[in-house]
Amino acid sequence: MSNQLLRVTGISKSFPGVQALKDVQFELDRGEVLALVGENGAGKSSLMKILSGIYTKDEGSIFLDGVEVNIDSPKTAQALGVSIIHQEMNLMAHLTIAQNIFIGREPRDGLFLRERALNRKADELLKRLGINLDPKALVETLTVAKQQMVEIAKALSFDAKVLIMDEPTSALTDVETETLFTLIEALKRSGTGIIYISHRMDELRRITDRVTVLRDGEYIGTLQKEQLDIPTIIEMMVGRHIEEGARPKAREHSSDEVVLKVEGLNTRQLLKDISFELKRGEILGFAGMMGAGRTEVARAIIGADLSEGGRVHINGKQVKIRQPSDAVSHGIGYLSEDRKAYGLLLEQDVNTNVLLASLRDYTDALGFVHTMKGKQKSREYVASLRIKTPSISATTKNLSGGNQQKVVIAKWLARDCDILIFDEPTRGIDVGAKEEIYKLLNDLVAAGKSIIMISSELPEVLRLSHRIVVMANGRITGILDNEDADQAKIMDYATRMGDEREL
Amino acid sequence: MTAMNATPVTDQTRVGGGAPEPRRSAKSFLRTQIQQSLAFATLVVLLVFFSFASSNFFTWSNISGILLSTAVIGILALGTTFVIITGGIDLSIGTGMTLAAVMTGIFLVNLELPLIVGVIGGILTGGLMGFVNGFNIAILRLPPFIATLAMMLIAQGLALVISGVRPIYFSGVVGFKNIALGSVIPGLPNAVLILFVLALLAYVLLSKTLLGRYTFAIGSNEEATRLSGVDTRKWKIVIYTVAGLFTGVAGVVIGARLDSAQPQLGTGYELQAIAAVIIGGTSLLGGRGSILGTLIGALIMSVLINGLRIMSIQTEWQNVVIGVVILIAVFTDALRQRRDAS
Amino acid sequence: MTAMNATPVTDQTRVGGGAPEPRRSAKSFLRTQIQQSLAFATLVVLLVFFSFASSNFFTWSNISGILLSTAVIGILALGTTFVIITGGIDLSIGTGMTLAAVMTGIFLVNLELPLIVGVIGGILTGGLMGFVNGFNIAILRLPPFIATLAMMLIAQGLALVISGVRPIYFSGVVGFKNIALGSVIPGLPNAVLILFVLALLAYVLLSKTLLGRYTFAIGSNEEATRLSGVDTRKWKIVIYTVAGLFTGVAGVVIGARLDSAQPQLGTGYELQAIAAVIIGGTSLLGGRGSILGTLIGALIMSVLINGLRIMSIQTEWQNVVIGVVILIAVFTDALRQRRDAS
Amino acid sequence: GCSAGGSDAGDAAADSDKPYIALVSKGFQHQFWQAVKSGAESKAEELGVTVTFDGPASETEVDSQLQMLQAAIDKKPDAIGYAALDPEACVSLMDAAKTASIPVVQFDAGCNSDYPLSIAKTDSLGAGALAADHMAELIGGKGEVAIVGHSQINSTGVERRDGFVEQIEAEYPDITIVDIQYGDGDHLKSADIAKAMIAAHPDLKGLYGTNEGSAIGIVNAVGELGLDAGELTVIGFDSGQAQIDAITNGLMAGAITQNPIGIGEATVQAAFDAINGKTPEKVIDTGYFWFDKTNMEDSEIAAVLYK
Ligand SMILES: Nc1ncnc2c1ncn2[C@@H]1O[C@H](COP(=O)(O)OP(=O)(O)OP(=O)(O)O)[C@@H](O)[C@H]1O
Ligand SMILES: Nc1ncnc2c1ncn2[C@@H]1O[C@H](COP(=O)(O)OP(=O)(O)OP(=O)(O)O)[C@@H](O)[C@H]1O
Ligand SMILES: [Mg+2]
Ligand SMILES: [Mg+2]
Repeated sequence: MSNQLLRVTGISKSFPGVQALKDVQFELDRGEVLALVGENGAGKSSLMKILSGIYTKDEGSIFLDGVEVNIDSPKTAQALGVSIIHQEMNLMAHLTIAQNIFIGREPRDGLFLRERALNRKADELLKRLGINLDPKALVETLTVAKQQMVEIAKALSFDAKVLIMDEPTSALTDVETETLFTLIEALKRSGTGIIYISHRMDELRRITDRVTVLRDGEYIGTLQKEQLDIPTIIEMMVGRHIEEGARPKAREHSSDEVVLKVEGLNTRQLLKDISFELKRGEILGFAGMMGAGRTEVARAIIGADLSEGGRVHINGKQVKIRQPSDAVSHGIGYLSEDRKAYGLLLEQDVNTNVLLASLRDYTDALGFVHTMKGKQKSREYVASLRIKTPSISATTKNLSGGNQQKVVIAKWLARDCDILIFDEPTRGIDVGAKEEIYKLLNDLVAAGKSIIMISSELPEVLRLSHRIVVMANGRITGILDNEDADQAKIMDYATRMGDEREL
Repeated sequence: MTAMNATPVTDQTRVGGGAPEPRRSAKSFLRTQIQQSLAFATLVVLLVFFSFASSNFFTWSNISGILLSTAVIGILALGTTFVIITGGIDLSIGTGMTLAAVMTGIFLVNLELPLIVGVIGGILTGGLMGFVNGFNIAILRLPPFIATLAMMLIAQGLALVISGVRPIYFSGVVGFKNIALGSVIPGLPNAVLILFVLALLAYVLLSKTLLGRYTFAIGSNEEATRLSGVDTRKWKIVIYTVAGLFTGVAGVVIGARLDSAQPQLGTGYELQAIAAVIIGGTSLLGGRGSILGTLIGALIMSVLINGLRIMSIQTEWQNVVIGVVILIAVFTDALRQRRDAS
Repeated sequence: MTAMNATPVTDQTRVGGGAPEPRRSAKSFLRTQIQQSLAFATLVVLLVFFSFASSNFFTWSNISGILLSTAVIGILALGTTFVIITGGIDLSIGTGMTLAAVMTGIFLVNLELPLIVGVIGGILTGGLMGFVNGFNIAILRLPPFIATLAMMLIAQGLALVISGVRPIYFSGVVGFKNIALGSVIPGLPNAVLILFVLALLAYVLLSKTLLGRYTFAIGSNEEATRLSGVDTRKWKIVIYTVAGLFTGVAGVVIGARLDSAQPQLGTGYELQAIAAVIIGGTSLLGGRGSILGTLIGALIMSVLINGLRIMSIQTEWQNVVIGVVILIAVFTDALRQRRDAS
Repeated sequence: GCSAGGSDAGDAAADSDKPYIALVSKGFQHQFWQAVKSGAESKAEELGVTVTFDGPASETEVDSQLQMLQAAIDKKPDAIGYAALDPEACVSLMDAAKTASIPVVQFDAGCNSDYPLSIAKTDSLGAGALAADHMAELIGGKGEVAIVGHSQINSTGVERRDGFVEQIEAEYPDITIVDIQYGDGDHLKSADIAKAMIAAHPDLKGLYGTNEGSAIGIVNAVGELGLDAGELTVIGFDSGQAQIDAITNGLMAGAITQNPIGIGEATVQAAFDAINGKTPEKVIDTGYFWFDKTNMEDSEIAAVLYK
């Protein structure tokens, strides 16, 4: 029996107006991790959706264990032993974790469900995977990161021959990422073939055996483990060389003028006594573990959730923010970490999404919206952020994940707020584009805007922030200047549980 | 892994799927329970109020009258609960019930088939309509609202056509009337017994079987359910067929209660049944709901209507009061949800 | 689209901005158009069929009769289109219209106010009900179905109470009848003119103004819209109020048409209007819809009903045929969508 | 066309040699209207004319009835028979019929227009008063009674109620009417209303239902409560199998019936006369009758009952 598990040749797929894949090939061995990389919209997810029976291919062949197979539905894929962790969450919000994991495979006694057995199975699985979640918790009560862990658990529960992971770590912090990598090692040992998609280059060297690169739907090449070199991969991906920028110095742009001051913010659920200042021209990073409360701080500030007893000052004046529209009219914009649920109008076109927050700028006194100017603006953003879309009137749902994320960013750039809160802004964005976005953020602060950036990628936080707020368990445990910060120090503060706080 | 241990698993609502609800914290597991106790509280308040308002309200005869008047709407509401939890709707239950009653009449009176055959035939008529609804929705992908609206019109027309636009009287069919009005349990009309037995059946179906699981799954995120390898189209057909079977039973029960099949009846019953379901806490957005809630919702409606009649409130005022009470009942619930959210 | 496939897609054309607006942009724009032309095709098929089936169908008198009978349902449907695009529903339009008509009667007949004042009063009555609906839905967070169902009952009751349970006759009000039956444009009843003018207004509102943009945005993803800094609660109130104003106009028009306010009218109109909206391609899931579609949907309904009457199809069969035609009409549309998707 | 209900004309225009009369009724689903229809159809056969019979699903649908009337005018019949749901709303269409020179005869309820030639109807006020007289006689001239109405707004509902109420108030001071509620002629709703009334008024002596659905609702309520025949005096209106049965087994004391078949016949006859240039009688009173166990078999009564 050969070691080859999966071979894919000549795959093509087109959508109206887009050739997503063109004559793509790759091979996957048993016990191997194959990384699939490429820019946003290169066709990675489309290829995986073909393998898992969600899309049907236009052309090409798929060989599993040397036999050509016809994967025409998710069910067939499952039966053939192909399992997938989707890039976008695909869970049933009103069901429990256990019910989600074993949907379609419920333990039964004749007609009746064996709910206890189901929960036991799920509990065993989660324990085995080292994921600390209650199988009876409803999925709608979980944060994105935890939902992602549920997706992972679900995919792993299949004991699949081929396991596809489409950006599994984009919503995870380092610690959960480690958990995942341990799992991957174990799976490799048991002979599972894993296709791993990620825009986090440092992960590639850690876990992958080979890397296959796609660009614009075409196969570019494959690098063996020994050839793995990140700059080379990036060059293959984007077709040009990318410079990594330098870390900012603490007050490089920032003045001492405080534009946003938060004092004693609490929420009933989690936050305790949150106080910090944001200065003009500053990028203030927020670091912390999953669930530390960073998103919660942002939502409390903009009035998306109710807060108790806190004060918010903007440019020295205390303001009352009851709902997000108040925040925006005070010049604060918030980019949500969950683009699908809270960021996008998926069924609307790109133009509508880009202009959503700034429509009033194109509206005259009578309430008429003047579309020509707005469309021009959208086109500019599509160009400058390199959003890969057939046109600004393409339906947003049909864009690749990373390009959807860029659309959300464009929405807030178009609004031109003085204070921007970016929650995981580079989630799912490719390396090249990330650099461009970093540059853009720097340009923004250089122009006198102020930014709060919540990110689970420590390198990113360190790269960009002038100062870094570290949170743990609903409190701020430390605020560090960039020069004083490194990964170890941040982790130290991020794991403090008590009331200790250092400034 | 350490970090995950470090973070307490707290409740937080962040809907990951398509439904863009505001994120709410919820004592998630208790949620439905609480909701039901709130609806239940409304029911109790109504009962207490009417008992004080009229000494004739809280008599066994009147209470059993209320239960009897809940039976038909209640049975319809039970079936519709499934459909609504999937995120669908069924407008054809009112006239569908009528068509089932008419077909029962055809079987028993015109064709003189044995009682049991006629009854099953009537129930299956409902099932067949449900199946056609399910087919239209799942296979032809018609929006549930429009598919069942069309079925509502078709059933209404067919009931008239088949009956020859005249009532079919069951007076010659021995035992038929007892299906609704006899008392297997002394003092309790059979129609009420049927309602409770069906409620139990629906409860088991919804919370203990695959059908129920997929009902909730489809309502939560149909696409995700499909991608998980569940044949959602098949299950939707099954669910609408189940709803249709309940409609069929309602048809038999109303036929037995009136001892006749009245072909022009039925319009308006669907809105009453759907209102009962929603007052009981089932969400029209899908994914959320319970049988107990539906039962309480149906009781709220019939207690309210009966109480106003007992108090001899003028007919024209009754609707105003019912509307206001519905608003208050559902508002209390919304209020609780909002308080939770803070 | 074919053009795009034929050309190998290069970097420049794929990476958005620089590229000239490719042909595909036309696609999503054409999409609504096509949808409408499909509904339009159904309409044409019906017109041709009935013209052949009965020589009395395609006469100016009958066509203008059809248009007149479209007016009321059409006006209601226009307002509801906004609500449905937000993902909501309004069940109170039927009886709300009746209440508006009754209030117009009170103003004009009982209080003897000037014509214009009475008419505006009637329209504002509708607006007020819409406002209350919006408030209940946006601020008190009641589900639209239940909030407007309650309003439907309340309006129905109030119409009866306020009118004293009898029709109010406008015969003494000079000129009132002309609002519906006069002809500013010779040969065309004013009610039809009002329908067309309002359709134009609704079209402009929906596609050219902020209100329209937010209507679509709220229906696509309300929470994302809210987080984008749109005061969704305020806009939902505005949208329901707009729908209410249309209801008010419908009330005045039906009052003028019947030369009386009939306090018991109205139930059932809401389903007809909603059906027209959905046949016209607006989705009950929200985020998608058009005014032209609604207009065509309303015409399909009234042509169908009129045609069957002109052909002297027996009344009991008419509903069956209407149900089947609705199924076919919407199925054609679903079919197209499926073809699009693959 | 369609296969069911063979007596219908299909597309009337096809049958051009026969005169065509379009009847627009207040309804078609109730037994009463079906009886009118059958009277009309048998008369049509006798006279060699074609009739069609149209009516809205419920008697509140004034607007859609007008549309039916409009469609009837557009069909260019030789005559129209019309039963007005509202006396005012129809006026402009009467003008339209006049313009089109289509003679109009009316039945059951008229339009406030000079144009129609005649009307065949029942004196509903008188019928209600007759019901009151029998009620009073049956309960011994005193006690509480209540009414389950079928409509508080359309003319028959209002007149059958008012005739009853006025007669009681005028003639029977010892009888009180304790409650009036409306069940839309829905059997189930009427039954529940009747039960609530009986519960609310333990001393209730009699119940009067103003149409078939209301009356049968009351009968059902009495049956469900297990009251013995005659414990509560039930008076109905119209006929139909169920009321005939209820009277036979004593649950119902008796009922008022109109002569719907006669209304149908008289309407077609009047229209036929009008087509042939004869002026029909302005008002054709088709009468109403009290019937109970004692006189049900009489030929005069049996002729106007329908099943
Ligand atoms: N259903 C669809 N309809 C139309 N176009 C689609 C559809 N799905 C994908 N595409 C297009 O196919 C191309 C490839 O998308 P895909 O999602 O595979 O990219 P990706 O490599 O996964 O990108 P990312 O890194 O951003 O996730 C994109 O241009 C996208 O717009
Ligand atoms: N409204 C809420 N009700 C109840 N619990 C909440 C609420 N908001 C947040 N939480 C809980 O508070 C914790 C912090 O969540 P939050 O999303 O703010 O964290 P975070 O630091 O942004 O982490 P991440 O986004 O990576 O999960 C989570 O455990 C979450 O379950
Ligand atoms: Mg992707
Ligand atoms: Mg977060």
